[in-house]
Amino acid sequence: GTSASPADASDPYTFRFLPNRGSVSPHELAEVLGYYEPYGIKLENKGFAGGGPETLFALAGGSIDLGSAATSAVLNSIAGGNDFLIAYPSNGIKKGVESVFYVLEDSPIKTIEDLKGKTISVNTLGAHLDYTIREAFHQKGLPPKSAKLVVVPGPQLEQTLRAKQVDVAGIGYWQTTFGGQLEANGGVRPIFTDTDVLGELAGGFVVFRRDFAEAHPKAARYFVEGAARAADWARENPEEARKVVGKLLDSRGEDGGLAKFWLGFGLQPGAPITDRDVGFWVEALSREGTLPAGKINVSGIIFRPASAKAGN
Amino acid sequence: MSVQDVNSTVVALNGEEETGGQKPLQSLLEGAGRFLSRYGLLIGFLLLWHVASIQRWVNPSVFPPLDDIAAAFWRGMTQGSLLADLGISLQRSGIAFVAAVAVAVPLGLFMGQIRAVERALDPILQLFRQTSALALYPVFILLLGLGELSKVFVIFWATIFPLLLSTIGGVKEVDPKLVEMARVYGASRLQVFRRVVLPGALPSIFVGLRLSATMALLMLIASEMIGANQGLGFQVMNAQFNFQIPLMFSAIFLLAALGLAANYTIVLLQRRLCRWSNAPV
Amino acid sequence: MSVQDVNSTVVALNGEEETGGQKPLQSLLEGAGRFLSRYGLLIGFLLLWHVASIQRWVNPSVFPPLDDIAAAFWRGMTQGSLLADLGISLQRSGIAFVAAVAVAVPLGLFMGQIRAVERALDPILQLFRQTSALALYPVFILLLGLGELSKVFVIFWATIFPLLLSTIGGVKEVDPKLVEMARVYGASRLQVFRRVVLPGALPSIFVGLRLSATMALLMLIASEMIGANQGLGFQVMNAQFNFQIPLMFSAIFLLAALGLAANYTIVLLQRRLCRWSNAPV
Amino acid sequence: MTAAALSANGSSPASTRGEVSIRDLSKSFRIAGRDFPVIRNLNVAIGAGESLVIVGASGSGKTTLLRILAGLETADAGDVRVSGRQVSGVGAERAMIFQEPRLLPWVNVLGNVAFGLELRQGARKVPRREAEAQARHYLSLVGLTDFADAFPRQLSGGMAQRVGIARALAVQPEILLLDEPFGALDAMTRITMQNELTRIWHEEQVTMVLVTHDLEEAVYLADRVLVLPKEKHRAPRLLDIDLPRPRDRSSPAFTRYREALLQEFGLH
Amino acid sequence: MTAAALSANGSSPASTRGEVSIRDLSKSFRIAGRDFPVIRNLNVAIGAGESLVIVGASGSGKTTLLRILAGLETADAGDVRVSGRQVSGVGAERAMIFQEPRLLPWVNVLGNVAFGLELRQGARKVPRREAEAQARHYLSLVGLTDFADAFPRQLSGGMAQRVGIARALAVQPEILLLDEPFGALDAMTRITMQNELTRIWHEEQVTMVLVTHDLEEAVYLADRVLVLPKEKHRAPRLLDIDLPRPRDRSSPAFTRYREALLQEFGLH
Ligand SMILES: Nc1ncnc2c1ncn2[C@@H]1O[C@H](COP(=O)(O)OP(=O)(O)OP(=O)(O)O)[C@@H](O)[C@H]1O
Ligand SMILES: Nc1ncnc2c1ncn2[C@@H]1O[C@H](COP(=O)(O)OP(=O)(O)OP(=O)(O)O)[C@@H](O)[C@H]1O
Ligand SMILES: O=C([O-])O
Ligand SMILES: [Mg+2]
Ligand SMILES: [Mg+2]
Repeated sequence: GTSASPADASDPYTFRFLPNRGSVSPHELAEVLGYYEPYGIKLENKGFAGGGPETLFALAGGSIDLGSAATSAVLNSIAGGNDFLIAYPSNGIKKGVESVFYVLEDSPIKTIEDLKGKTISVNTLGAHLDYTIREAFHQKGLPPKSAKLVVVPGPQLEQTLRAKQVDVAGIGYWQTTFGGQLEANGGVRPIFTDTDVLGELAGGFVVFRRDFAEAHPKAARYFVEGAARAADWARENPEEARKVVGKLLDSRGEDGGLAKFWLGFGLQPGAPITDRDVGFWVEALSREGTLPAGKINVSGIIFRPASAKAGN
Repeated sequence: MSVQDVNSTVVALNGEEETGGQKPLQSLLEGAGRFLSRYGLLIGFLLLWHVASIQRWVNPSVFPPLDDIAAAFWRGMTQGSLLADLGISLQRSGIAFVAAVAVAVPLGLFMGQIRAVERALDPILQLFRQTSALALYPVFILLLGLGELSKVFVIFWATIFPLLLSTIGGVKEVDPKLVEMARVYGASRLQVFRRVVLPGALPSIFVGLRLSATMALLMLIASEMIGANQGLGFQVMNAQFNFQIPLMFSAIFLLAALGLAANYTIVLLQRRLCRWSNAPV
Repeated sequence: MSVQDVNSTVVALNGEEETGGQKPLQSLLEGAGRFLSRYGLLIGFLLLWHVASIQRWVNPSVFPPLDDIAAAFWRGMTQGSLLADLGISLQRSGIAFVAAVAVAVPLGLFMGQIRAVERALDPILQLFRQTSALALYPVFILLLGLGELSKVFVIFWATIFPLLLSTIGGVKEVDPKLVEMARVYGASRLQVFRRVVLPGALPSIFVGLRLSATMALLMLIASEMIGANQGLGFQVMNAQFNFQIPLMFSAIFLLAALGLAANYTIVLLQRRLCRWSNAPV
Repeated sequence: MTAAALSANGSSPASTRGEVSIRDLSKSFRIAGRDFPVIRNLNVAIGAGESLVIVGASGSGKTTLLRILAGLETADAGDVRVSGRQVSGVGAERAMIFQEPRLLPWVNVLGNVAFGLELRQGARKVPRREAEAQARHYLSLVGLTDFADAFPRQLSGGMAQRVGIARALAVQPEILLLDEPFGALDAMTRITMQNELTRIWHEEQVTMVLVTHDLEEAVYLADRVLVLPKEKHRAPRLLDIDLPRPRDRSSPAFTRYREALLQEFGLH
Repeated sequence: MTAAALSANGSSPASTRGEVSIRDLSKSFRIAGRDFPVIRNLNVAIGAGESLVIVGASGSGKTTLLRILAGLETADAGDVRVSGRQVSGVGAERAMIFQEPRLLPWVNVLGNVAFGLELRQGARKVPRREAEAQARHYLSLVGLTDFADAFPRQLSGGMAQRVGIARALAVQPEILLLDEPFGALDAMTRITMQNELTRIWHEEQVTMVLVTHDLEEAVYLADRVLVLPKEKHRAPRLLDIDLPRPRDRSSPAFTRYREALLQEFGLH
């Protein structure tokens, strides 16, 4: 098959990266599972990022070797002049691994139509949850700004919902630790999820600098392949995966107990990059005017391990 | 023309008298010199930025050229929400600043004058002062909710302390001989405050006002990180989160411009109020 | 016993003399009174917190009872990383603070004295001052990387301005008559600085030092939000993220304690250096 | 205006108002770890409307004594009463001219003169207009009409001192405490001011305690002169000046008093 | 110590050192929108080692003139030279005693007296020890040995003034500018200080410009007296004091000079 054998391991490399609090990435799992060992690939944790885009700044400055952010931020960063390559989707949504919009049990809100004029918390505007809500309204024939969105960081999601400071808490698929905690404490019910609205879609990407990928094609390839393998393994062995993720969180100084709420990466087998994963966002951002039409040549920004191999 | 030539010869000869024909150019040059001596560094900095970005000495996706920022600013003002953001942010900072002034100046005058009050209040105020508004989010949200109140309070919290400390410091630097004089002339505590302590502490209070006004604007970013969907601080973080760097810098520059305007206003006010002094402010 | 009784009668009679048997109790009471008048409010605040938490007047998951916090603190210190966090954070704040002092005080003395320098530097410094370190993360990360440098610089950036403004303000309040005197006695510019301007500006500089020391500690939270995996600021946000509220408050209180200690040290230093003044600091 | 104030003064209970009594007064200061006695066991009674002039070497405690009378300094021991009440702080019935001008730098000359008047509240409140008019009156008295709008930093030393004098006179106190009020004035201005002060003292029957280094001034102004010794083991001395007013500075009796004072100082 | 300084002075080029020349000097101030002329067309030449005393009414421009000589104020017009060089700022060869003491509040008395000496750098640098010894010498001269460790706020007005005098004398300048240096001193201390000043002036051959309101002091100290008029249309007048030294204050000639000065003021 396409996977390399340890014999090809001629490009040992230590990838510096910034993990995001409360979430793990396939490549972290791959390292724990020992997939990188034969190739001399290591990961070096440089500390937590405050959010995905910060990893992109650090990547641009050369402080780390891989960034990881929501698709919209990745595309904007490339449009802004960064020569980044999309390596693989770090997570995605599908049934069971999805963002959920919760209300309190006794809330009068039952359907998407009831959201009109209500306050919904999201992690940030202009990104995944924001678009999910717009799309939901669009499908019901409502204007895109029918509800009031406010930004609430993860740790305050439950508190603000229960204190009725917001009507609806939107909890991203990448924030399942908060969602799990919320459900475990009871008294809430879901209204809808992002897969109801968007179908299956990648959520964010791991990216390299192009010059790095060109300088270390093999290391980059083994990195991506190992991550894809780890994602497949996690999908096939969810119980074991939760245990490993728990340990991983513990080792990062986080609460490993929260791993029991972990749902998986939500990726397709082999963690492929589909046209829709990128295309959906190119269209959405162009419509908004934030991304000038034609600024992004989708095929030119995707790292292809196969071609890297061909380059050898 | 020939008359002017004669005039300018006269000027060249005695080197002091200035006559009609020469004046505009000369005063223009002088004005330009003054302007450059004041704003030269700033202009140089902006030029350096622009050139560094265009020449790719720095990463232009993080340091966009100034025209990109200007374009994003224009779009943000005309089509986007920057104008509304400006309005709401001004309101938040303004209310917080006014509240901070209303509390800190009287409290500071009081604490600076009356040792017992200072002794009693100092420990708890110091404790509060040492506590980051950012760290106390959960507490603020719990107690004050997600609305305007908590945002204004976060700003207020950070804004009050520089002013309070400066005011107390200013009061302690007031010449005790003047306070004695006022007391001998029968001034009540309040009159000593108003007529001696307050004017004497004014220069320090103004330093505090400038620090606090800046703080009120800087804290917009922290305060609008939660429960917000508009405001300049929100725009900065949101644009950063979505990697819309030109928009981010538009909002940052707008915030900085507000800060400069506030600073300038306070300095003007100080010049007016402290006209008796011949020290340049 | 009977001797003591006689003594205490004497005390009761003349009401002034104090004798052996009575003294310890009385001075104990006085000491307690002084202590309460100073720390009463603080103790009251903590008590209120504790009772409110136990009685569930407030949500105890956000305001945990103080013994929970103490327990988390103890665990953090003995088994957890709080001690190491303390060390690294002290180092970051310390370096930034020292750097800020080393830059701001000479620069402030300079700018306060020499009008041309102030005119030239003021606009760009004002612009920088108005720009939040939080907003400039991307820039700092790009230019300074993810290591200690960017963390220290973020703190430095926010720390320098209160000190700079206070120093400039202090210089301008120095009695111009004393400066004149020194000049008449042949003092060089540097000597006027050292012997007149610096001591005269000291009270204001100390206000700036206190503001800046606090700022250096407050900014730990912001600076350790990125690329950090230890430090007290990191612990605050990390514990908040992981719902470890008692641990979060442990770190917050530890930060506040550092701030109080820094403040106290600076006040002591000021008392030493300004012994000539009879104004209580 | 002054006439009205005079009659107000005149209708007060005569017995203690304006009287000053100092009994067994002692005061010392601690300087660089050593105790310096400044006043030791002083006893003086000053009658209402009397003029007591204090002379003494530099550092002999003249200013300290005035400050104790003003209520700005507390005695270590002894009893000080003004208008029958024990002194326990400042009081509006006493006004003081300090050894330095102590003008408010942020108020112009007129405002500085009006300062004491403008402070008055309640029943004693003086309307702004009237305060200003009165201030102008006293400003002209000290010869500074032209400088009403100047700020203190624009004044010469003697001009600043005169503003301080005008400020004190303007409040028309029961007891006027003056610490070297004419020290920075030239001979001519000084004589004018001495005459003005004598006139006001007489018209308003104010009790006056004045410190000076000018012995001629002491003899010219005093009912009695208090000589404070520099060596604290020597007792303070009181000298009655038994001369009719207006006094003639060149009269032999005047000169005799002056020489007697000089002798107190060990001169001549 | 003073002897060494004396010989150092003696070996300097005699022609211009210590000389002061004032030609066509004019100065006015703007106060509250009006121009006040203070000095108009003044011409004076002061010889090296001469003692010029300035008298004049309060506000007549005495301090302003001293400040121009010190280089603290710039003239509107005219030419001012000290030791042959045009004055364009302060210079270490001139020391000034200000009308107020201007002591550094954060330095003790000894430190204040040593201030000028400690400032010296380079070749003129005085070792710390020596500066302190010299300061102690001048402190004892003004009678304040006991107060070396006191801080300025602990001094009486006259004591502070004497510290200022000691500070100026300690630097042994070529030109000594004194603005009412003894104004706050009692008669006895004043006479002691006048004698000390005369001795130092004589020993160190310093040029002295002194402002006073005490006409006796003027006659006692001056080679010439400059009388500044208050009305600016009147010309300043110079009076030679042709008396041998040491001068006898009670001699008829002394009294005549004093009365001549009084007449200049319109008194007598
Ligand atoms: N800085 C200044 N700004 C404006 N006017 C000033 C300033 N200094 C002095 N004057 C004015 O100049 C005049 C002369 O002042 P100067 O101090 O020289 O007087 P003087 O002769 O020393 O008086 P005195 O004996 O009272 O000290 C005064 O009218 C004063 O108001
Ligand atoms: N606040 C103070 N702290 C310490 N010592 C003081 C203080 N005020 C005055 N003294 C001391 O008390 C003594 C008397 O001072 P005071 O000011 O009463 O003298 P004075 O008679 O007014 O002298 P002068 O004529 O010089 O003004 C001096 O030795 C002085 O050092
Ligand atoms: O913020 C998002 O990752 O969509
Ligand atoms: Mg005195
Ligand atoms: Mg003068």
